[in-house]
Amino acid sequence: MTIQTEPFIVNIGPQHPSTHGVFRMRVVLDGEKIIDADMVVGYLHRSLEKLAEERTYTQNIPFTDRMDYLSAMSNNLGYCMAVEKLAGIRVPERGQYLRVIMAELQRIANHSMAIGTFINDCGAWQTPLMWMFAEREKILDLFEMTCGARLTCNYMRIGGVAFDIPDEFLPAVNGLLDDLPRKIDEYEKMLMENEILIARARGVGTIPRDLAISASLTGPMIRGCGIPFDIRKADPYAVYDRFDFAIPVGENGDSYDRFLVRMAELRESVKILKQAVPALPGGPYKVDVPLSIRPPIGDAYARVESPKGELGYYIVSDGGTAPYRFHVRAPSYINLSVLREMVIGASVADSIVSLGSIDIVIGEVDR
Amino acid sequence: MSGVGPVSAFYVLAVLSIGSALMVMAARSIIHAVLFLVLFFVSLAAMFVLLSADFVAVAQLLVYAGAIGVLVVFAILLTPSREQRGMETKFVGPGLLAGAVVAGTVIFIAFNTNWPTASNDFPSTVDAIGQALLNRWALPFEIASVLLIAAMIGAIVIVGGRGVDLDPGAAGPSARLVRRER
Amino acid sequence: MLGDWGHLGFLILVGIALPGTALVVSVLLGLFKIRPKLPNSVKLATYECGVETEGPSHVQFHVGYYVFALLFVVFDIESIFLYPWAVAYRHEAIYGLVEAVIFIGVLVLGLAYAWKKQALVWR
Amino acid sequence: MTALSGFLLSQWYDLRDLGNPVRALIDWINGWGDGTTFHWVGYIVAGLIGAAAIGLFLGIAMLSLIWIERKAVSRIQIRYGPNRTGPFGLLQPVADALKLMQKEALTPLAGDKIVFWLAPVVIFIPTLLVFGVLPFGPKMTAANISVAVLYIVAIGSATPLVIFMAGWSSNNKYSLLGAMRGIAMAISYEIPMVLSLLGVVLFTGHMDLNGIVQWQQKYHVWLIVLQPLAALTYFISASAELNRTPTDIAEAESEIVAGYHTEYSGMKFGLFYAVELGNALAVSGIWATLFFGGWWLFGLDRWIPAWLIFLGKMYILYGALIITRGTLPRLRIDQLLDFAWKFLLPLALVNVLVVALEVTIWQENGISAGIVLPVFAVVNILLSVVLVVGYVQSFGFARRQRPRRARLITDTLAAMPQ
Repeated sequence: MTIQTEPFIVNIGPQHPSTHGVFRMRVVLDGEKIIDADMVVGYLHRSLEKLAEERTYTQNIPFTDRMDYLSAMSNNLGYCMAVEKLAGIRVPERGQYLRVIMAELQRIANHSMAIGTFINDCGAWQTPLMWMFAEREKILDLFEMTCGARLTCNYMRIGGVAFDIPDEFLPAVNGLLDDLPRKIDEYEKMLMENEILIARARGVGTIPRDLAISASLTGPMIRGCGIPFDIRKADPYAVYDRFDFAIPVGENGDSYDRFLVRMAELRESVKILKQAVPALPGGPYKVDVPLSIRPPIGDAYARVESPKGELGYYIVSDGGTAPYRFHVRAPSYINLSVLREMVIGASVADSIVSLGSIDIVIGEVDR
Repeated sequence: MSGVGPVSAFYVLAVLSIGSALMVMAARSIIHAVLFLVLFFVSLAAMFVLLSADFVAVAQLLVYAGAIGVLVVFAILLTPSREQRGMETKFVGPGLLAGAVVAGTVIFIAFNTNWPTASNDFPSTVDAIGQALLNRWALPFEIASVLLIAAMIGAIVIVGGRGVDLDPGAAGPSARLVRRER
Repeated sequence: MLGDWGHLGFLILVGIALPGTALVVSVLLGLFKIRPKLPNSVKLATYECGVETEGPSHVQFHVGYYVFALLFVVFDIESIFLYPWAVAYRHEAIYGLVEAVIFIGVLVLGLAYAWKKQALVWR
Repeated sequence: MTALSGFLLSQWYDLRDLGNPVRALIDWINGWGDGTTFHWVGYIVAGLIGAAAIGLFLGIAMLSLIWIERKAVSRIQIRYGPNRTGPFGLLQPVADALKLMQKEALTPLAGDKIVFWLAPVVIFIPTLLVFGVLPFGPKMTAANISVAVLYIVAIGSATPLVIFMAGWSSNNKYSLLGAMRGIAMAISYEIPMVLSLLGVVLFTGHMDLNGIVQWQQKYHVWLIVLQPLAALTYFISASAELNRTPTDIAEAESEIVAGYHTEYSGMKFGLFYAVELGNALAVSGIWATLFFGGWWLFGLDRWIPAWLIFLGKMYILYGALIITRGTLPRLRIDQLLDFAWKFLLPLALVNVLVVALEVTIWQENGISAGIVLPVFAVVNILLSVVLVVGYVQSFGFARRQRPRRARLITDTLAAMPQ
């Protein structure tokens, strides 16, 4: 016997506590079950890619800060690498090492935030988020020490980094690196065996492996499915090929696996930092590059493993001081594309967990 | 029943219960009707207190105001919304007839029963009910459990234990409804 | 005994008066212009995350809720039957035990049936 | 000391029991005229004093709980919590209340205005009615009724309906979803609650709370020792109905914004907020009465005012609610219902049968309580440990399917799928 029920439409977002900004999910519900879902993006669109065509190459660096504002360093890095590739600039050793150190610190900061908000989306009452914030604060202090800004750092420059690190940076980062493994142990003990968290996240928002590949997911999303795809290994940039680190992968591709991958990546980042900080060479941290650089006519694509996935910049130069075309392959946006497949058939509660496990930043989705 | 307090309480409750019972019929919104019904159940429970039946009062509160009220609410929200609004029905005539019969019976019984009245210091009735259930009414007590289980099995069978599929014909606001097994 | 129940009646009065006072004070503050009252149609619209509501809000709901309500009614009545039994239990313990084991046994059978028929699975 | 106690005993100035001055006043009023005419005045005055005292207590308790809760949760979250308004932020609740009062109160146009305004008022009544039967001291119960245990459950079953009123009248989809979830959860958890309290009634043979406290006093034991299963099932199922974090699916802020009170603002929202705290305090009060001896504290209640002991127990047990709120993520609705029907309900049924068996053994053989109660305590504690651990082993996730860490891969090319 079938009893008819009326499906009804509910908008989750744009002004919703857990859509991580102004993302909108328009779902058709049958009771609590989602039978259809539409994703609406664009509420935060600032046409960064168009604006960038009117600015010089150097002036564009602060724009990249504002895309994924939780990992400004990685964004800077990708953009500078693309311009360097276009103009054929070689970055000195010290600059490369500083870039790696900053990018990995940023990864820890971003993953702390991602894990914290993910558990918040699972319904914890702020506690894990606040605990995670404590570690993130220390990293942001390091950024402030180096470049004066905490969130939108604008630290990387074409040909190196903007400033050399201050004297108190190295002791502070060493202290942090001694502290972090203990803290990560604590978090793992707290979170990984939490019965409710496992019940809420395991088997929720599962992405089949072939879907993950065909949707070109990257970052923890694809690694959660068991595919060890990481730009740092697949297409090493900066000095990543000199360090010994592993790529954590999950098994089932569900939300819990993505959470596990992020937890493990915290450890791997600490491992990289522990190798990179003692090996930091002397010498110049930047090559002299004219402020309004004019790269030769051509195009270049550079990609980095940002905390959210493959962050790629495609720049076309017409020989002028501004890029002719500027395109960003934003990992948040592409990872978000599978959300519809994840939530249909799930309940409202599960859909929020799925969304939280993607770790999107609307600034990057909408650009 | 004696004393100013209980008597005045009786009149207050009588007005409340009859008024809310009338409002159940008069209310335009069906949810309002349910809320008045719950109010009626609650005032009836208070009436039982005045009749020295404290256990029955609490049971009334628990079963009728709590359980039946919720059941009726769910039943209403399960009805298609277009059917929630019909004020006219072809059952007016039979309904009035049935109501008149029930009312007549109730009035007849009310005038022909020697009602016990509450004393201000009545003993708890729970113990007496319990003794009765243990001795004289042991068999009905057991049969009641079987009856309840029968009701439960009936409910499960009617709703269909294996669950309810969304009828694809019930395409509502969304043009592309996706049917998917979980 | 009856007097104690009457005290509960006074409590109901207080229970209405307490939040009533809070609301009245709040309304008075509005009259004295301490509390703003500047309604407009957007403010008074139904909140749906900043977009306009689509379709009716009061819709037919999923049947899953109803199954649980039915189960609840049955178990509720059963457990109420057990209370007088529990109070009077001390007088006839062995007889009462047998009686209760049968009663609760039937209850458990029902629970097992519902469990097996997946009526306890939320969907 | 005994002389002092005897001197104090039950005089109007004996504040170990706040009922004494009230009773003295009532006796004085009853003595007016010829000693019978003015009893109704005494009755009304007594009722009003009791009701007003409970109302006042609840008001102060809610204000104090706002501060305690915010401060304690802040400590769990490595924060300071309120510390600007007054010493240690003690005036924060007052500031909160003032702020809520002077906020614009909106009534959604599409909603049902009468029900919308009625819901925050009506929701106070069940809370107050529960406090009405709690024994704050030996003679400090506003209404000492004989069916109190069942009455508490019955009054509690009214709250979901009020939540439904709030959710339905808002004419908001989140509110309606929240209201439906709230009712579905409340009705599922009511059954284990009723059955767990049945164990207490069966053991003590009393349905009034004073009787249960006196039973614990008589046998010199807290019922949590004898009834650990009942205490556990009651605590879980009662706290499930409080809409607090592990089970706050009715207002699940990360899913359905604020659930049933999404549309409420200003003081009307404040009332829901206050009632939530009041209900939580009521649950800890019932827990203290039934399982922790109420106002009785191993004879110390002769010296310390009994109501102070009761308040202390109530607030300490409230701490358990704060800790669960601060540390646990929310469950999904189907998991919650599963938990109620497949864990708590069987557990409560087992408890009832075990208690029935024990009472039979005790009554039929006439063994003295001194021998039989310790044995029961050990048996029941062992049984509950076995049952809970067994359930976790067979149904839990953490142990059965131990969460492995992510697999670490160094040679990525070899591990790539072809």
